[in-house]
Amino acid sequence: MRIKLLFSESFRSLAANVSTTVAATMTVLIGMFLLGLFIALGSWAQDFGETQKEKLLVKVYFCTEDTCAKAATPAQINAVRQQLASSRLVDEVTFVSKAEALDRMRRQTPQLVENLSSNPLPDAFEVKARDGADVKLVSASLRQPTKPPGVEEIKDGDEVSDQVVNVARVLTLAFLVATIVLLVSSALLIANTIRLSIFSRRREIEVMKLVGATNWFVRGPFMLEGLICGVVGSVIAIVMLLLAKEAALPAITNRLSTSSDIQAWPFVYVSAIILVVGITVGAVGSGLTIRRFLNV
Amino acid sequence: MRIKLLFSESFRSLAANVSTTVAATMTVLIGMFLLGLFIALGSWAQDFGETQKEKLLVKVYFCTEDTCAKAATPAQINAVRQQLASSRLVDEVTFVSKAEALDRMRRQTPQLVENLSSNPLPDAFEVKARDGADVKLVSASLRQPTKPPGVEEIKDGDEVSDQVVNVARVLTLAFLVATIVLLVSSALLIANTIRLSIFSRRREIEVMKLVGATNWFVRGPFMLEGLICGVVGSVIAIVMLLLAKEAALPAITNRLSTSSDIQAWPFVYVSAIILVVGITVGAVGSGLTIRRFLNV
Amino acid sequence: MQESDVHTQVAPSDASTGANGVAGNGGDPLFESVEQPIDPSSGTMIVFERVTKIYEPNVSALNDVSFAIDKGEFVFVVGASGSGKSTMIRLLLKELEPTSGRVVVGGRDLTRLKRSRVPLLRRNVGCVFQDFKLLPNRTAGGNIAYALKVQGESKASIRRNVPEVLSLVGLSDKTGSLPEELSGGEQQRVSIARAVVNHPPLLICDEPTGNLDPDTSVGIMQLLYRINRAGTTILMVTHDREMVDKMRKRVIALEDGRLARDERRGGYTSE
Amino acid sequence: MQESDVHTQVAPSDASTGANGVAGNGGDPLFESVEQPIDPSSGTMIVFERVTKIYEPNVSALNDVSFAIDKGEFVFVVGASGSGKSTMIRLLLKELEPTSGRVVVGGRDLTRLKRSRVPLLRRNVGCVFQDFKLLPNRTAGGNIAYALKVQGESKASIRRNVPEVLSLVGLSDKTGSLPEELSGGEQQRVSIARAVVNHPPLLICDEPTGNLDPDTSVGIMQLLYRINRAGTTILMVTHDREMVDKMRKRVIALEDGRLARDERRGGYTSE
Ligand SMILES: Nc1ncnc2c1ncn2[C@@H]1O[C@H](COP(=O)(O)OP(=O)(O)OP(=O)(O)O)[C@@H](O)[C@H]1O
Ligand SMILES: Nc1ncnc2c1ncn2[C@@H]1O[C@H](COP(=O)(O)OP(=O)(O)OP(=O)(O)O)[C@@H](O)[C@H]1O
Ligand SMILES: [Mg+2]
Ligand SMILES: [Mg+2]
Repeated sequence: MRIKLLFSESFRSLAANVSTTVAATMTVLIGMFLLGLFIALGSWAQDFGETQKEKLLVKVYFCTEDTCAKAATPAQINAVRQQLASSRLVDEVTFVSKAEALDRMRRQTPQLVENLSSNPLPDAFEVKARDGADVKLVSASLRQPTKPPGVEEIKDGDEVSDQVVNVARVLTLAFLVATIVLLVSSALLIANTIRLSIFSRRREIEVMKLVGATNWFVRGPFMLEGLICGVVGSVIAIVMLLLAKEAALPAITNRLSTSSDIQAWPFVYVSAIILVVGITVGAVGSGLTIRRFLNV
Repeated sequence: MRIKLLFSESFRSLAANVSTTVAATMTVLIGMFLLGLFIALGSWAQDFGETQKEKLLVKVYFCTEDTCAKAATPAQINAVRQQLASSRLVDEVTFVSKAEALDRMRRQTPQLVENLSSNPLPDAFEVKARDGADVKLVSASLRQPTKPPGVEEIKDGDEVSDQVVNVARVLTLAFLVATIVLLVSSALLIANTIRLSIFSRRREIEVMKLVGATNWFVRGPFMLEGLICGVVGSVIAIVMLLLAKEAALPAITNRLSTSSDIQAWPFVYVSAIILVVGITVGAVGSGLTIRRFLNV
Repeated sequence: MQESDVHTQVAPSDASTGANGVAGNGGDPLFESVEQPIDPSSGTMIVFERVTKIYEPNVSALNDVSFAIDKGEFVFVVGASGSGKSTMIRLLLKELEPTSGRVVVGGRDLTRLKRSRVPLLRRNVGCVFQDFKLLPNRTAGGNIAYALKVQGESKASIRRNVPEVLSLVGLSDKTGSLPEELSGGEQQRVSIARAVVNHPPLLICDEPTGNLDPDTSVGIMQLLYRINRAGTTILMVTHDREMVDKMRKRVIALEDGRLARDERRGGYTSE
Repeated sequence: MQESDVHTQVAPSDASTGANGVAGNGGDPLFESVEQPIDPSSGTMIVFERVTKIYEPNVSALNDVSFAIDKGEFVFVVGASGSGKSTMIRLLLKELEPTSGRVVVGGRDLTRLKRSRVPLLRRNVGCVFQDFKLLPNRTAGGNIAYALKVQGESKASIRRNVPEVLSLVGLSDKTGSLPEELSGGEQQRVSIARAVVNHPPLLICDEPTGNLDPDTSVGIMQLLYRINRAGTTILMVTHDREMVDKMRKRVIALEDGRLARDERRGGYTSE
């Protein structure tokens, strides 16, 4: 079946079946809008959780040439590591070298890193307390009686209770589940609608077969139709999400004054997911459904 | 149209149109499942927010005969009120009398209150700090130099940052919006499916009209069909939610060890909402759709 | 095998009127059996008064057609393919509105008939449609039962009437078959059975024998003839030259939407 | 008005064969125009070999039917309503499988024809269906064009052939009408036009004139006759006694699913 014919047949059929076309497109639209909303919220919740967890960490920054007279020696660093490792209160110690720190920074705020001639960042330990409530004790034990040699600064974790971290964790989980449920639901709903709309045209398919159309000649336009519905529905959903984002996000971020560092996934990712899911379900849904009616 | 005939016609038609019946029921099922999920999550989030806000409150409990030698006098209570009201740090002071406190308790944990012969609860003030971070200062200022006379105990708010309260607030809002979006979406999706399924039977409706069926004779069975789909879909959704609840909730509550006092809406409420929405959209959706095809 | 049924049941001449449900009650009893939108006092059943029907945008299906049909008449409508015969029927059922002119059925002006009274009209006008218009999800018996249900017939009466009328058209053994499990002619006969089952005072048939072999056609024609003799007005569109020429009933001929001929005892073609 | 078209175009006798696309090319050119699942070397077009068709659970539609039809023959199939004629056609298109027995079309055993070859078979067998089977969302022209598109006909050829064949059946002015905007007879003629447009070597017609007035019927019959003379095998189910008796072609009669009669130059009823 030639491409041009395929397209002209599909559009002809879309126009001739406005009612079912609109229904299918609307289903894709709603499904994808919900899906997008929850991917965005879910990724935001996940990032919120990460940020909260981050806050529980005690950070030990070592001296550099810039900050103290001279940089911390490997021996000094090792001594601190041993002190921490021996503590009952400490769960985990991670060493973050200058280079790694710069890498992280480059990822988060590339524009800041661009203009640096050398790496001004210090080596550091990230110390995780065994219990969120002990964060203060961990940093205090390090400071007492004095800061160990070579350590420039010890930064406490914020005063964030375990509970908040747990809430964040549950939140992430909940949104993950919700997103998966929605993904499956949208797919089912769209497939369902397509099934219905093809079902209402089964006599037509029967006739096509009887005048000698091959399976692909019948199926092609239906799949393309499904694909077009999928694309159109997804694109409208993306536009609506974008509008919602522009309208709602400032309001929310204002309320969450301190958490502007919490990021949802970039909108392009979300859009891409929506588009791929919409298109796949549209085209594959049509393709599979119609198989059932092709055995005339 | 007699009731018995109405029912027999509806079931006949449901059986004869298995394909569209299943599709419509499944759409109701999915829509209502999502809706129920989000009502539950939303009400949970709202309660979480309330609890967090609650924690910001400093509570001043006055003496009773049981706790101190003698109960606090109205004058003593008034003195504390004035001290609080004059503080720059305080936003709002609410008096909770013994009686009110008992009322609250009765609502929250009726089984505890049942067996009480007298009211053991003290009068109290709930003090809201102007800034979440100042909670400690407020309570400290009350304790210094000593507890005011007549005050038995001053309970600090937990160490909960403003941010958490804000998060909770946004969360509540987000779930509210999500629930409304879902409510509208489900209604649209279900109506859409019913539209399609009736659309595929428009020839049938035309014929019914041509052999002399009145509008209601045609519409009745369709509406009952929609209603039945609505009920069946909703009930299955409720069962699935119940299963999800039984399976998932223990796991979540374990993680959130301290927050077992946070409650979602009672399941019966959620079920009722689901059922009402499902039935309404099912029956009304059919009824409205079919009007379009009745003007033969 | 069902053919023989038709013949044994329908053939036994017109003397047996009264022996079965359809042509049963003699005189003009068909009027009493249903609620009355059709005026029984008037002697005229159908009036077409300068009726013009133009399908938008520009297909003129009927053009200034006027005629009147008395109660109890048997009228053939003939005309070439596309000359407007089915359009005429759709006007009689108020499925369409005339572009201009007046259509009166049983004394009621259809153009002024309230929407809510249309079902009543249709229950009083039995119609055999050219494309049968059977409900695809109901069996032959179910289709006929539906026509009875819509006018509130009791279960008992349905259970009695349906098999009776099905055997009249020779389909006793097809009661439980869905339309798609029936042959073309069998579907047509179910449509006929449905039209006559509730004894309407006016029966309209749009080529009721187009899918029937000559023998079955004759059987059906005899059935219709008996029903007519029992008082039912019959308007029948047909292409069957032989039948029209033999019956010598009134013939209305359409040509390109115009009334070309209206003869008391006419043939298929004008002589 | 379209009637006159038919007559002026179809009536001018059989001498004019070659003047138009359908009956055009003389000899047996229809075979060359399409891909070939039908074996041209064999002299036999259709073979029914002890074919029995039982619709589940227990309707015996065809019962041990055997016959053979040579290429180029014109065969009438007659029989009462429900005698199995349409079932026979559905077997020929492999829309159904026989319960037992063998159906051969153009040298191919249909029971063993691969599923993927079925479309090729159907493109080589033009069929006028009893219930027309037009695509409801396509215009008259679009329906005919679809039959050409499925076999990869070029746009140019479609644009040439569709108006030509529509004018052959007298529907030049209905090209843009949807099936529901056509009268019964007009739909039937569109179905005929679709069946003949791609010059199939075998043409099957299930009551092609059931909804047509006698004059238009004669026009269509002349068209079919011309097509047959140009080499196309034609199998035609009909209830038109007059036509069968006049044409004196081969007649196959079915009775309750059994082959009752197979006469070389037969009439509608056995003599
Ligand atoms: N819905 C419609 N829209 C436009 N034109 C229509 C419509 N229905 C019918 N027509 C046209 O009106 C004319 C008369 O149609 P009608 O069905 O009344 O013919 P008829 O006499 O019943 O013919 P037949 O014997 O073929 O059934 C035809 O030319 C037809 O194409
Ligand atoms: N799908 C089916 N299921 C069951 N029985 C069927 C089915 N299709 C046809 N029949 C039965 O098979 C018999 C033959 O049907 P067929 O359509 O072949 O008859 P026909 O000769 O074409 O009759 P007509 O002249 O009325 O069109 C009929 O009795 C019919 O009821
Ligand atoms: Mg007609
Ligand atoms: Mg048939």
